[in-house]
This record gives sequence, C-alpha cells and structure tokens, in this order.
Amino acid sequence: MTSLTLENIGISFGGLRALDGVSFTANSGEVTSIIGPNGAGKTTLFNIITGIYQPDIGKVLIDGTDVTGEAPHDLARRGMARTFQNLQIFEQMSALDNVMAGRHLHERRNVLADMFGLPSSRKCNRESAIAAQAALKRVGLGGVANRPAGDLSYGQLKRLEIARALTTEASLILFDEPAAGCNAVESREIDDLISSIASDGAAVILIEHDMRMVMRISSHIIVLDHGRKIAEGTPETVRKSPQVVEAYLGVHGAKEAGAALA
Amino acid sequence: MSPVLRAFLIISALLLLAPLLFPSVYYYRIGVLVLINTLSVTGMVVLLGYVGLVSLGHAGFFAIGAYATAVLPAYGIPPILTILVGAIGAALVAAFIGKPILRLKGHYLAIATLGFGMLVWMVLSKEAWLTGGPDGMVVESIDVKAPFELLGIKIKTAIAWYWICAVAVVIGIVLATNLANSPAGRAMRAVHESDVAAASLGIDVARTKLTAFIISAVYASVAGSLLALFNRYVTPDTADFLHSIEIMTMTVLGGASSVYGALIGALILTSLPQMLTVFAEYENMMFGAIMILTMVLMRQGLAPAIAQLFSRGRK
Amino acid sequence: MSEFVQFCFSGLTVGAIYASVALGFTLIYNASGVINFSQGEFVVIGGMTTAVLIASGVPIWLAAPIAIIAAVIAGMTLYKLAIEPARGAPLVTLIIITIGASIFLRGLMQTVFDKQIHRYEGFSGEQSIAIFGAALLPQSIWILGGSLVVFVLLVWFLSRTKAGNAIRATSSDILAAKLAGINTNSTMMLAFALSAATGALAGVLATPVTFTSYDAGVLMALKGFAAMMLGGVGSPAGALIGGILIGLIEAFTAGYISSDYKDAAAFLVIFLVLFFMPGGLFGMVRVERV
Amino acid sequence: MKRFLAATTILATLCAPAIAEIKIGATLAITGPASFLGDPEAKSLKMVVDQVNKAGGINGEMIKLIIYDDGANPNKARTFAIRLIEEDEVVAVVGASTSGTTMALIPLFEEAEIPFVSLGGAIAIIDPVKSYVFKTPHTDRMACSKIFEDIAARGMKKVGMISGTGGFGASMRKQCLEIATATGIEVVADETYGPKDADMTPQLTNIRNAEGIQAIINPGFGQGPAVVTRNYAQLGIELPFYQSHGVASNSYIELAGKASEGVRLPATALLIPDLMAADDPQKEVVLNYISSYTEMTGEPVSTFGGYAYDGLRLVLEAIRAKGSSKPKDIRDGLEEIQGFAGVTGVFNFSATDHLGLDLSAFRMLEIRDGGWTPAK
Repeated sequence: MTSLTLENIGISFGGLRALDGVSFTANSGEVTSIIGPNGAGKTTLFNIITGIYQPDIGKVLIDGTDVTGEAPHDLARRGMARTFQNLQIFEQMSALDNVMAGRHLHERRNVLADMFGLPSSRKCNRESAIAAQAALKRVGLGGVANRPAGDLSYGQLKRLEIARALTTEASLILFDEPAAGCNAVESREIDDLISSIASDGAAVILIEHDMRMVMRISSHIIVLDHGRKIAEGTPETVRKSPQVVEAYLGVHGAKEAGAALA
Repeated sequence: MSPVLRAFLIISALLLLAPLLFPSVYYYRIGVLVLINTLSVTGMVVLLGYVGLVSLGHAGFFAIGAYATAVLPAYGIPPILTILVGAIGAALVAAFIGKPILRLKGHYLAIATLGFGMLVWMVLSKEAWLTGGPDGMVVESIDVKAPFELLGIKIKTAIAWYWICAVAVVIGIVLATNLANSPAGRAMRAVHESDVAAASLGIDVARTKLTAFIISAVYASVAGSLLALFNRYVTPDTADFLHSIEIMTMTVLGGASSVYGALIGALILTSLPQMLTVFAEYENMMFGAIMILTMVLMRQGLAPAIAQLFSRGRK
Repeated sequence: MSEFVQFCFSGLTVGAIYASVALGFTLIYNASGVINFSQGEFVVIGGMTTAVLIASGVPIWLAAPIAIIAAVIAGMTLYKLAIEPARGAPLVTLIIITIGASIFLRGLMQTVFDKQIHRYEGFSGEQSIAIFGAALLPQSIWILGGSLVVFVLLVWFLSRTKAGNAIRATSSDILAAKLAGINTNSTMMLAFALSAATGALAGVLATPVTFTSYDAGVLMALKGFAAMMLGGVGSPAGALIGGILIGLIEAFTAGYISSDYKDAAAFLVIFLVLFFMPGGLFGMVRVERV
Repeated sequence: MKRFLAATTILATLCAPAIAEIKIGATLAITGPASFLGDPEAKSLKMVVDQVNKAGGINGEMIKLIIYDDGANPNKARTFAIRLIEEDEVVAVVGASTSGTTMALIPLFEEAEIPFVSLGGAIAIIDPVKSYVFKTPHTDRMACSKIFEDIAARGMKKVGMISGTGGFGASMRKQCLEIATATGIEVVADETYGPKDADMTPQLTNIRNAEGIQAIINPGFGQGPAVVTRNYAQLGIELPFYQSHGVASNSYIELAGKASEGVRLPATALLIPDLMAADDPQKEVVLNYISSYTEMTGEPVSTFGGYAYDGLRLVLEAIRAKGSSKPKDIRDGLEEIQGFAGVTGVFNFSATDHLGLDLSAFRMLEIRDGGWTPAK
C-alpha cells in the first residue's frame, strides 16, 4: 500500500505564484487525476512531486514520510516513476534499451563487473532484457524492441515512456498527458493500460486533457486553476461542480463542456 | 555476434595485420603512438560519447600517469607498478575534483576541466625538485623485450612496445565496449540523452557522471604511463592544454559514439602530421583545413561515416 | 600604497585586454551559441597587420583600420566556409571546427607574415605617467578606454538596434527568429564580422604593451575564454568584469603572494566562483523545461 | 596486399636515394613556444647547405638536409629523430632547439650511434660527456658565471632575479642561484613570469623594493625579457640590469626600444662584428654569416641561428677532415676539431669536452645608443 500526500504546496517563479496551498492524497490502486486549464500549474506540481523543483512551502509525504526536497533519483528509489509531457526519450538507444534503463534500480550496480563482463553483470543484463521485453509487450511495442527509439512514431514513443516507467515496478506512477497527440484508438489503449496499472496496486497520478479518458478511469480528481485547487472529489462530484466547469473552460466553453462531460 | 566480440575481433585483426605495412622501426613508433592515443581517446569516448561530458583537461590525467611512472621509481616503486599507482592516483584526483565540477554544464564544465589541466601543468613545470621542471625528467627504462624472449622471440624494442600497447588497447576497447552494453553503460547513455528522465528512473546522475569521469581519467593515466615508459622521458608538455585539445579532437574527429572512432581518430591525427611534413611551412594550414573539412562533411565523426558507407555498400 | 596602485594598473591593463577578447567571444556566443576558439587569432591579425604596415611606413591611423578590415574579412570567411555549412552540428563538432580554424589561421599568419615578435610605439608615446607613486603607461589608458567603448557599443548594439535584437532573437530560438522573418544567416555573419573587429581592435590597442607574434592567439583565447566563464557566458557585463578581475587577480597574486602561481590563482578563483555560482558572476542557469 | 604494395612503392619512390649524397637531419622547434629559437636555426641550416652545395659540396658529394618541426615537444622530437635515423638514414643530426627535447633524444642517438649536435643550452647535455652528443651553445652556467663575474667586479653584493618559466629561464635561474651562492652574492628577490605574459610590473615592483638590492638579472628568451625591460623603464628603475644571452639579438633592442639603454648581457662576437680586431679569427666567419643571413631572410641575426650555423659547419668540417661521411667517422672527426672559428666562438673539442668553448668566447656587452658595445 502506497500513498502520496501533498500538504499545502506553494511555489513562485520570479514573483509569479505558480502553485498556492495545494493539498491532496493519492492512494494505491486508484487513479488520481489532476486537471485544469493550461498554465494551471499541473506540470509544475509534477516537478515538485518528483523532486525536480523544490516547493517554497509545503510538504510531500510518501506513506507518511516527509520526502520534500529529495533528489529525483532518491524518490525513484522510494518507488516513484513518471512519464513526461515533452517526451524524454533516449533517442539514440533502441526501444529495448530505453526500457531496460528503467530496470536500473533492480540491477546490481558494479561498474567493474560491468567493464570486465563478469557473469553477474551479464546475468543482470539478461534479466533486465526479459523484464523490458515484457513491459514492451504490455504496451504493444513488442515488435519494435530493437529499433532505435528515434525512429518510432509519436504514439509509440508515448507508450515507450509508459513501458519504461512500468518496468521500474514503481508503486507510485505519474503520467503527464500520456495520451496527448494520440488518436482515438491509441488513446483507448492507453486508457486501459493505465487502469490496469492502477488495478495492479500502484498509485497512479494522471495529468490529462482528454476529459473522456479522465472521467472514465479516475477514481479521484483534483482541479487546479491558477495554481490553486478549486475542486476535488470523484468524477461525479467534479463533473457537477459549475465552478469547475466555468473556471476550467470559461463561460463560452461551458456548453461544449456539458456535452463532453455528459 | 555480440558487439563486444565484434569489437574484439575487428580491432585485434587490424592490430595484427597493421605491422605488414610497417617497413621500419619508425612505423612501429608511429604505431605505438597511435595505440597510446587510442587508449586515452577510448577513455574520452566513455566520457564524451557515453555520458556526453566535455573535458578540456584530460592531458592533466595523462600527465599524472606519466609523472607517476617517472617519479615513483626513485621512491622504490617498480616501474610496472607505477602504472597502477598512477591510475589509482588519477582516479582519486578525478573523484576529488569531479564532485564539484561535474555539476557544471557545457562550457562551464569545459573551462573547469581546462583549469584543472592548467593547474597540473603548472605544478609539473614549477616544482622542479620533483619533476625536473619545464625541461622534464628521465624515466627509468624497463626491459620490454624480456617477456618476448621468455617465449623465445627475438624482437626490437619498438616492436615489443607495439605488441604491448596493442594488447593494452584491445583490453581497453573490450572493457569500454562491455561497459557500453552493461547496466552501468546504459545508465551513462541514459544520462547523456536526458538527465531528468534518467533521474526519474533512479539513476544517480551525478554519480554516473563521476564514474565515467573517473574511468576516463584512468584510461588517460595508463596511456600517460605507457608513453613515459616508451619515451623514457617526460616533460610538462604531456599536461599541456594543446594536448587536451588533441585528445578531444581525436575523439570528435573519429566519432565519439564508438570505440572504433577512438582508433580512427587517433590514427588520423597521429599520422597526419607525419605525412604533412612535406608541406613544410604550410603544414599547420593543411592540418587546420583538414580538421575543418572533416568536421563539416562528417559531423558525427569518421567512424559513423565509414560505417554508413559500409552499410550502404552492403545494400 | 604606491605598490597597491601599481598592481592595480598592471591588473587593469592586462585585464582590459582579456575583457576585449571575452567581449568578442560573447558576441559570437550570443548569436550562435558557439564558443569561437579562433577569437585569439583575430586579435593577432589586428596586431600583426598593424605592426607590419607600420614597419613599412603606413601611419597608424591608416594601418589600424586596414588591420580591422582584414580581421573582419577573416571572420566572415570563417563563418561562410566553416560555420555556416556545419549549422546544426553538435556543439563539440562546432568547437573542433573553430579549433581547426585557429590552427589554420595561425598557419596562414606564419606564412603571410613571419615568426618574429612584433610591436610598435604606443599611440601617445612611451613616457609613463606617475599617479600616487605608481607608473602608468599612456597605452594602458588606450587599452582600458578601448575595452570600455567596445563594451558600451556592444550593449547598445545588442539592446537598442534592430540587428542586435536579431542577434539576441537568433540565439534564444533560431526557428522562432526565422519565422519572425529574421535572416539568421546574415545575422550570424554580422556577429562574426563584429566579433572579429572587436578582437582586431583589441590587438591594435594591446600590441604596444603585449607584443604580438603569429602564435600569440592561443593564450589570448584561453584567457578571454576564462574571463567570459568567470563573468557568465553571454553577458557583456560579465565579460568585462570577468576579464578585469582575472587581470587583477594575476597582478595581485604576482605582487603579494608568488609570481610562480599567479595563473593558478586565477583558475582557483574561477573554480570557487563556479562552485557557488555555476553560471558565473553574471550568468543565468537556465531552468530546463520538462 | 595490394594496398601494402602500393604503399611500399610510394615509399620507395619517396625514399629513393640520389647518388653521392650526404644526408644530414635536423629536428627543430620551428613553430610553437620555442619558434624564436627554431626559426632562425632552420634558416641558418638551409643557408649553409645552399652555400656548400653551390660550392660543389663536401668531398665531391652534395649535402641533403632534412628538417622536421617538432614544436619543442619532446614526444614529437623523438618521433622525428627515429624517422631521421630509420627512414631518412641520416649520418648526423643537428638540433633539438631546446634542452628538454635534446635530453629526450640523447638515448636514441647514443643507441643508434649517430652524431648529434645539440643547440640546447643546458649543461647536462654534455656533462657527463656522451659519446655521440655534442653541443654548440654556451651553457647557461657559463652565462651565469659571466654575469656574476661582472657583478662581482662592480663590487655589488645583492641582486634580484626575474626569470621566465620556460625551460631556458628555469634552467638558467637554477644555475645562477648556484653560482650566486658560490660567489657569495645574495639573491634578495627571486621572481618569475610566464613566457607570454604582458606585464611584469608587479614582480619588478617587488624586486625594486627588496632591501639593499644593487642589480637585476633577467634569464629568459623571446618576448618576455623585452617586456621586462620596458616595465623596468616604465617603473623608472635605475639599477644595473643584466639580460642573458637568450636575447642577444638586435630584435631585442628593437622590441625593448630606448628602455634597453645600459642593459648588459653576455653575448658572442656575432653582435659586434665591427668592433672585432682585424686579426680576430672569428671576424670573417661572423661577417659572412651576418651578410648572408640578412640577405637571405631580411631579418636580423640572432645568437640561436649562429648555434645552428656552427653546428652544421662543424659536422661538415668533420666529414671533410675525415674524408668520410660514416657516422662513426663524423663523431671521431668532431672530437678532433681544434681551433675552428665559428660565429659563437672558437671550438676546441676533445674526448672530454664536447662543447669546445670556454668563457673567452663570451663577451660582456652593453647597449649604448641602440647598439652593442663592449662593457667596461
């Protein structure tokens, strides 16, 4: 059981308040989504959770332990993984190698053994390859394992990042717009994937613009606007909050939103 | 075939066959210099090619190895052992300075490493009581023919050196290739391409960079020790800024992404000046022009360009 | 007191030369993101050409502009033949190209001129001026003034002129600059030309003090590069302050501590500054967007 | 295999020996930090070869000169030395411009038994004597002796030194410190500067302020001493000022300008051809060298070019005297040379002396009215 708790997170950039008093909890086995208009501070929030930014105030807790300000790789060691809104793919490496890199924490790390090609290092490599293959299959990229990542399509890269995060076996996974730029079919596949990851027991946090997707798979939604949390609850609650609809889509968009959210 | 086996076979074959083209000891000397350079460049491939860090001060590590070999025998350490001591010394120095300076990025890292190389150079030229000052010092020679005579082979010194360095290079390249395809090497390449993504996977970026920095320092140091033993003389030139640039240039010209690039870069830049002597005073101009032209036409370096040529040929 | 002032004069003179070189670096860096390691050769082209012309009877007011024009031509040719065709290449590749260019230019000067050391008389004579018991050469004032003027012109140019704005736009986002209708190629060519002119001017002013020879550029580039890094890449103020600081550190170390390790002291200070300010004194560390 | 054959054919054509040719090699610092030495040296060597070949060669054979530019880098110098020995098959080698490169090459020539006439200054080159190694420049120790002799003669007891950090300056600084101790003169200030530094006023300020200082010595070559001299004038220092033989050239006076007035330095006859006695054995050689060198290059002569000029002429003299161009004979011939007038001095080699010069070849000169005069 893993839970992530944010307490009163706030951060400013050059006097501009990017986040202000944001608190929530995400639990394992659930998909917690963060939604809000562009510039609401969603990705900034992700960067604080994953240790890239330091919050000015507030705390990040994993299972009750204060992890605020820990380095990203230490947070990963605590079982956190993420994908990126602007893809962060290792383009010169093969798809398989990309995912194998995700096995880092499961590998025995001894650089001398690696250089001398000792059996322990090779065994490690084999095991990582098997795990990575499995993860690639799970996201439907089993066929392109040996292609250079740079040759893959955008949709494939999105899934590659998911596979890479998956293969860390993290208990807390953050997805930053995993379906952005994907077509309906791909979107659907990613949906199912994320649901299944959550039902496998991980705590999933999701940023997504595709409302259909958010409403379908989230158990819990947090709505941000201008750096503040303006609503929180089940999809039902959020959907019904007129304040959210207005803040999120503006008055003009409200009608369309009604249609989309219906 | 695994990349390691392939590298081992190709490089060994090249090094075994090369002497067929050597009509005299002079060619063996060039061969040895190419090999010693290949060794330091291989270290640079790990640093620049794997983790993507620029160092303009690697001659500093090269000189640490060279001077360890020159100075230590006077303190009772046998010359062969000085290679190891030098390598450990270089690794410690790299670990010590790497911690603060590897946080720097791009050009800032370049100036910090450059400063390190300059400092080594200064110490070597000013502390004459230990290093002989700017005019350098004599290195105790070792009998490289002995192991061959043990096998019943009579051989000239320079030729013996060629085979010793060839073995060193093959080992160096195999180790570096092993690394490339291992967990640690994958972490390095991941850091190279995106350090945020690497960190998100639990890779300690600073540590990974430091590891590569130390490995490359050890390569340079061993190469330095070999050169000192081979030349039987060292001067602070080994730590010169221009030598650092030379190592860097060989790496980039050959193609930083592969160990083959190390060999090609070292081969070209070591033998080119020998061929250009016919141009007398135009030598420098030719050299500069060739450098520019190669980099403009082959941005990724020679090795990838050659590989492309081969694969196109196969198709 | 008189010692202190003397060390200051020494540091300021030498520092101003480093600063001028660093300003040349800054200009090209701002336009293209490239550190041009052949910047030192522009300085030498300026000094050498002037020296050779003066030696053959050309007056300084004519020799200096000719020298600067020669450097500008070299700078533009360098851009056209070596940098432009390699646009978009990895940064290290570009660095190696500029290093190749520096070797080439050195070879060229060695054949066009000679390997002798050259100098000419200072513009306002050689009689030193006594200030607070210390002696200052009039040429030092020329050098200091020159670097200040270059600095002011550079700041003005980058922030107030259309071409300067184009340079800044090109550096921050080349694609956006292109979309905004900026001819990025001619903008960069302009940056190389101006940078060469800056370097050559430094050479013209400094040669009576520093002397010059075909291979003097290496050290110039090294110090100028160090100055720019100390000040912070891309910042004209950083280049100016960085250069002068390095000059002062060298002079004071030589004067008060040990002349053996004056260059070491400069690098130690750079280490320290970068340790606490990884972007140099005036530089910014860019926050990566992920 | 085909490539191998092609390569050997090319090499064979390149290396095809012409008939009756004496091959002499040189590896010099023509570019790089010591190009100040190597450049005039290379020009002087070419000039000798031209002159000798025009006059019909030596013993009826033409001289072929092979020069490489080692940039004062010992690693490169070694490569070129091996190339000269193995590929070019030279019978003798002149050069290595600096002491550092020379020291790196000595074992090679000793092993190959090829006579090697070094142009480096350090005393370690010929002390202890090595079978195949000779040198033509005065040692830096001799220069220091000469300077301190002069200082002692003027009754001065306390001096300051400012030395270049290059090989030349560092080595000479060490010798001078030793000689100072030996002659009972105290060095009260000991400063250094980098070879390309632009301003040495801080160091000179410290020297000027040293307690009881009576004279300043500046070992170094290249532009450094000229900068030091200008700074010395800028600061208005009026102490007696000694330079080394490293700047014994008119270009020093040109670079240092009026500031060089009154500077003393130990130098060879090369600088004062007109002041030499008519019966001076060196007079003709010196005048010849000066006129042909300036005519060929348009540059003023320097001591360094003179070293190379002497070096090659000594080798040729040995060949002529022995009637053979076998390396062993050249070596023996060199050792037998007596009373050979060169531009640097009159050489008398022996089995125990591979320099062949004594202090008498050094003259203490003073710069007066922009020219050289014997110091009084």
